[in-house]
Amino acid sequence: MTKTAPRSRTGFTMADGIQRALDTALGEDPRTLVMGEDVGRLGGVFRITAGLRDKYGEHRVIDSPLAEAGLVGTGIGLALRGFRPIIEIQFDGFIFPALNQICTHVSRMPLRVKDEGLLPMTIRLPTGGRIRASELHSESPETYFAHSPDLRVVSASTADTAGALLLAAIRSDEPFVYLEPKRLYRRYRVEPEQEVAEVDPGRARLLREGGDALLVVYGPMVDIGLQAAEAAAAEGIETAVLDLVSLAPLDEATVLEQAARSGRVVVAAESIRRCSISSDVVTLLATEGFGSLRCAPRLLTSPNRPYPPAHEEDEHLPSVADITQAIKEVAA
Amino acid sequence: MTKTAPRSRTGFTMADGIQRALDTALGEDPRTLVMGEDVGRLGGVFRITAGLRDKYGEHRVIDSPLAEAGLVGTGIGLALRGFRPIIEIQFDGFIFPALNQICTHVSRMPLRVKDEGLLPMTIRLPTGGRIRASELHSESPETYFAHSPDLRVVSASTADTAGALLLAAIRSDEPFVYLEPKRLYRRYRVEPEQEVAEVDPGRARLLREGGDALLVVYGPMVDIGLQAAEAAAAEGIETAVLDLVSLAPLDEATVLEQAARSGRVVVAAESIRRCSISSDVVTLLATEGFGSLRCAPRLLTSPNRPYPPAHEEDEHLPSVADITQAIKEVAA
Amino acid sequence: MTVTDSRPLTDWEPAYRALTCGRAFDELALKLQRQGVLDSYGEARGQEAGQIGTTIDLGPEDMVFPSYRQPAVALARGVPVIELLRFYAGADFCPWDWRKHGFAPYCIPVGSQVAHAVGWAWGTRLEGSDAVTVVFFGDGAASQGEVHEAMNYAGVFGAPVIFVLENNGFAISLPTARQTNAPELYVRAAGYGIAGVRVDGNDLVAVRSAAEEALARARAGDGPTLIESVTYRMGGHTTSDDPRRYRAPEELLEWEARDPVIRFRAALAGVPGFEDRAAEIDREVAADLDRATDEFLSERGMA
Amino acid sequence: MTVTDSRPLTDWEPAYRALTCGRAFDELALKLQRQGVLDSYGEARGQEAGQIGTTIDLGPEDMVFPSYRQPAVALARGVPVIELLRFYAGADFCPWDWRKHGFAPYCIPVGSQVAHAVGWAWGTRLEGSDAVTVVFFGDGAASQGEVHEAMNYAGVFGAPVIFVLENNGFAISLPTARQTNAPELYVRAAGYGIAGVRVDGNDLVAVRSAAEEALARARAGDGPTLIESVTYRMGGHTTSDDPRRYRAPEELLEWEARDPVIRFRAALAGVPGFEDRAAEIDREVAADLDRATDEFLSERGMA
Ligand SMILES: Cc1ncc(C[n+]2csc(CCOP(=O)(O)OP(=O)(O)O)c2C)c(N)n1
Ligand SMILES: Cc1ncc(C[n+]2csc(CCOP(=O)(O)OP(=O)(O)O)c2C)c(N)n1
Ligand SMILES: [Mg+2]
Ligand SMILES: [Mg+2]
Repeated sequence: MTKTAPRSRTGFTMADGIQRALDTALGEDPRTLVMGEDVGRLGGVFRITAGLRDKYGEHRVIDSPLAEAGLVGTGIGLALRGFRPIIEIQFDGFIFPALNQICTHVSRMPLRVKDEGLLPMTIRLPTGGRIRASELHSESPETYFAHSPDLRVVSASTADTAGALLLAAIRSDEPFVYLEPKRLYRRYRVEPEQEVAEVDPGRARLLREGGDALLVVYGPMVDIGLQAAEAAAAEGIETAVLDLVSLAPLDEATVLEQAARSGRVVVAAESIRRCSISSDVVTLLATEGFGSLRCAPRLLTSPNRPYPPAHEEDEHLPSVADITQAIKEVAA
Repeated sequence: MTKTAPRSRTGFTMADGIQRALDTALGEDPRTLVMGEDVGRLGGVFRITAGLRDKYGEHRVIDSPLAEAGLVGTGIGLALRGFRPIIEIQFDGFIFPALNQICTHVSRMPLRVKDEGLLPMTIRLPTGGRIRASELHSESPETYFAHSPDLRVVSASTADTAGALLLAAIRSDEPFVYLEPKRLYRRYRVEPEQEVAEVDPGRARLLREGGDALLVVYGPMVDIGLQAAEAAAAEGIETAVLDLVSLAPLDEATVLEQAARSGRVVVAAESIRRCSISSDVVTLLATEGFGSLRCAPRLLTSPNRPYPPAHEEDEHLPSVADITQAIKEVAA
Repeated sequence: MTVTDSRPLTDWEPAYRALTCGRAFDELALKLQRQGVLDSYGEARGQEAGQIGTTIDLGPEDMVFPSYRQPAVALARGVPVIELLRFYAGADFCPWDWRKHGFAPYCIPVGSQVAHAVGWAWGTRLEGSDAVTVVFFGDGAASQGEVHEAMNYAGVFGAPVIFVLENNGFAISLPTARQTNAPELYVRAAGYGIAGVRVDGNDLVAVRSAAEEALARARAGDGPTLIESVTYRMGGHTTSDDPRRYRAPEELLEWEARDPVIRFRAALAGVPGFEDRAAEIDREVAADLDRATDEFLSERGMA
Repeated sequence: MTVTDSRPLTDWEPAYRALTCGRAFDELALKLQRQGVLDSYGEARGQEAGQIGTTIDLGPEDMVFPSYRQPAVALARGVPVIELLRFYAGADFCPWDWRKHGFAPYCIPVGSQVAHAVGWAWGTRLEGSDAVTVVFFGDGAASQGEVHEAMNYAGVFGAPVIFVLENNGFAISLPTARQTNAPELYVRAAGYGIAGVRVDGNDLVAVRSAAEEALARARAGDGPTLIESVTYRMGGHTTSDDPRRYRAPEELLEWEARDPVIRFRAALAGVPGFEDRAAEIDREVAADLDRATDEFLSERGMA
């Protein structure tokens, strides 16, 4: 694992990996389109699509008007017609205007017409906080997607796999929501030879072995979680760290299997607690893995309050110290 | 309890109770407004607001254009100004266009300006299925609200309390979402003297005692759950039935206390399973009530698929038989 | 306007058949719903001319995105009667082969289908096809933000789409005059830099000629058109509705005098041979519906 | 247009002060952001005349709903400099007393504030007050469905609201010409049956006279007005933006020649005593900002 390794000067970042995946997708299938606000000439506010318009033209890398429902809605029409739109929503907090299209159509139309491959579209969404952004730029809206049936929701977490995960989503004929923890876009670098060529978008990934406890995380909590596991290891507690990767559906078998090893589980996420992915992990353990639990699972999330101003975000989110403490408590 | 009692000819229904609560609210405070699509002249598609426009005038019982974001958005503006809008959304499946206003403003504006009483508004929403309706008329969208911080979400369930619960929501200065299980609007009648005068909108309600198991339900699952409890009783299993009433926040103390009695818990709801209120109930038990659980909690929901055509809805939803069976299993 | 000025009668047969078939289906569905065989039905009576006039000249490669009140168009596009019946019976959300018929699934959240049509049309343009896409929505749906967004997208990308705004006077109970303060809705086209026109939606000939212009514009790559088709919903919103609660009976009488089926028959009356051919078509349509009804009832175990 | 034709100079002092103060704040905020004291700042340079011209004649009982780029208006409405700075520093989502100043919290989801303004204005009308509400949004926000819905509501309910559409040429990187195919945005007013007007947003005098008409209309109970204020965002979208990636430097030069502050000074130049009074005001504004900056920096532990 290179997650917490010192930054390297060569190598590539998560942003690079995502950008390359988009390039590959545009290159391999002329029906693939990249659409979104400012994705063309500007290259997106995070510069993820930089250069793609010049390479593929403005009909394939499309600057959309500022209207998210129209963006997803026209994307649906294009997908029905056989195109494969990859839609960038500019920030997590601006997905809400598109929820009618996502919840009533993207999530239902395939079953409505009994055609699973009806909507080969991917919605990319920068998510998560700790970047001192203004209001509604640090959200974790995964629940809104996960609670919408038949949508597949995955989250990137590491530079070495982000590209392959995105390509798997793009190449799938099912609609995917692909979450990009924006804090991690350029935080870590991995060497080219470390890039993972293929990722199963339905499988959780064990990032660290450890027999004393299991920590379940995803997205922007992955590097934090690995740091907590190291901190716990420094105190002699070996913690396995599982990255969910797929938030909907959950890779239930892997979660249950890993939880059974120690029977001591901590789940941590940036999202608020209520109706969260993390709550579902606990529910899974309680209903299907009850017999293997050796103590109450611990759930660390942000409180059921709106994401606060930048000055207060560190207190709002579970920290490395919080998670380390929880690991120590379950392993005690 | 009169829930499963034979229908009476006198007495009043849940629809009557809700209507009377609206009448009371309009009568007692001139700042209260009723707004929504077709709520005026038509009296609403469920006739809940019938007669109110004639009584209070078209400036207080307002037919809105067909635009849910505009409806909630202008409601916010009116509430800021000091009015107390009660907004009817016509059906559960049509809340999605309003989610941007609800999630980014109703749920955040009070904290944004540090004024808890900023938005004294109530959103009424008919929910739930088993009525052979067309697509998107039988949804259980409570998660979308509950996952939006600082929104209070309650569900009516019985005719004797629906009115008082609504009045409590309307009279509160916090924004409330009030869910109305539409199948129950006119299904049961209670006698006038049974009407409950006051309901605490934050408290779960024990509808039935029983020492062998606890069944946790809300909204449209309440009458079904009571029937299941009776069926189990016929086989000698005494099941306590707890109506959550408040879906966000949960009345955690009562849930934990009731669960601890038998340590054997079934949770049932119409909503899909993923990121659901019911999943949160299980999480609560697993994290805070772990020691008192005597077996794995059972969770009955609809599967993580879109609500199906009318012909298939009975199979989609947990039935009385399913719940009875689960009760027997946990109590075994 | 009379028909024969510009076209031979044979050219009008498809429109006549479609109109007749739409009206007959409406009556059938209403009857079956009253008998309890269908869960619910949204009546289209009175709106058939606007619906057929805007779509009868489409080819198989063209596409229609309906709202939920265009059975006449479904049938004209080849959707079998029994499949439409299965929809209203609550058996299936989209019983028809939408690609084959070029008739998209019905769409329940009002206005949300408009962007799909724009995306589809934009796709045809990216492909270099000259296919045209027609999308239906109502005066009520026109208030939805998503309709605004979709029309603006169409303008920006020059999508070959025809927006058919069926202004039938009501959104359930709300009259158009309280849906918006704008006396005419086609003027919104100017706000998107697209063409717009208002037409008497109960006059099939007038509608068809407006549609021809829009079709030509779209096929030529000159962008979208908004057609406001002014008509009247003669029935209830659906069979669960009771329009007597919100509209005066005289208003209905007025519009019955403008019944689009009667007007189209009148327009054709002078055409030599019309009566005979029409009687034949009427018989064929009736027989077709009878057959489908029998099959449907037996499938439901009711025959 | 010159100012003195219709009004004595004293009448223009508030506008002059507001314009000067807005520009000075913009420069200050930009500097503080570059120093790392503010997280991010959305520049308003070039838009001040449209903003001040539409709001300077409001009274304390009137209300302004901003988007997120109207610091000049906030200051003119009495919001203390330090409170604005706290916002951009990420300390607080709404540091000011929005009711007291009649200046609503900044609103991040573009266009979503427009309905709030309509509801508020509708409320004032229900109360029988003659207060007027002004709401700001951009050419990009104008594409949002919620803006359409809100303007339509305002038309239906005759809400006394002035919609100020600041067409500053860009939504981040997207030029207005690709935001919509409509060459002028004020024409959308007709689609809602409300008044609409287009004005040179860099000419304070012209803006103010358009606003006066809209204000009179609203106070008289004659409904809303859409004012399209044509202007230019001279800075980046925010301090995180790099406009050189998407616009030609010549374009900026062109608009610098139309700088609204310079133009307003020029319009006042012939007024006797103007130079002296202006110099006084300039000094007062600068002193005020200096004081606030010191206080702010010491509160941040940086002074
Ligand atoms: C988003 C949404 N809100 C509410 C409804 C409920 N509803 C169904 S049809 C209708 C009226 C539609 O009026 P209009 O668009 O004029 O079409 P018409 O029914 O007259 O054909 C309403 C309010 C809905 N289907 N979708
Ligand atoms: C719903 C929504 N989508 C996207 C954004 C991100 N965003 C912030 S400002 C902006 C451009 C707004 O342009 P315009 O409305 O013209 O206002 P201006 O910034 O030019 O003042 C965008 C896309 C947002 N804030 N809200
Ligand atoms: Mg209508
Ligand atoms: Mg702009």
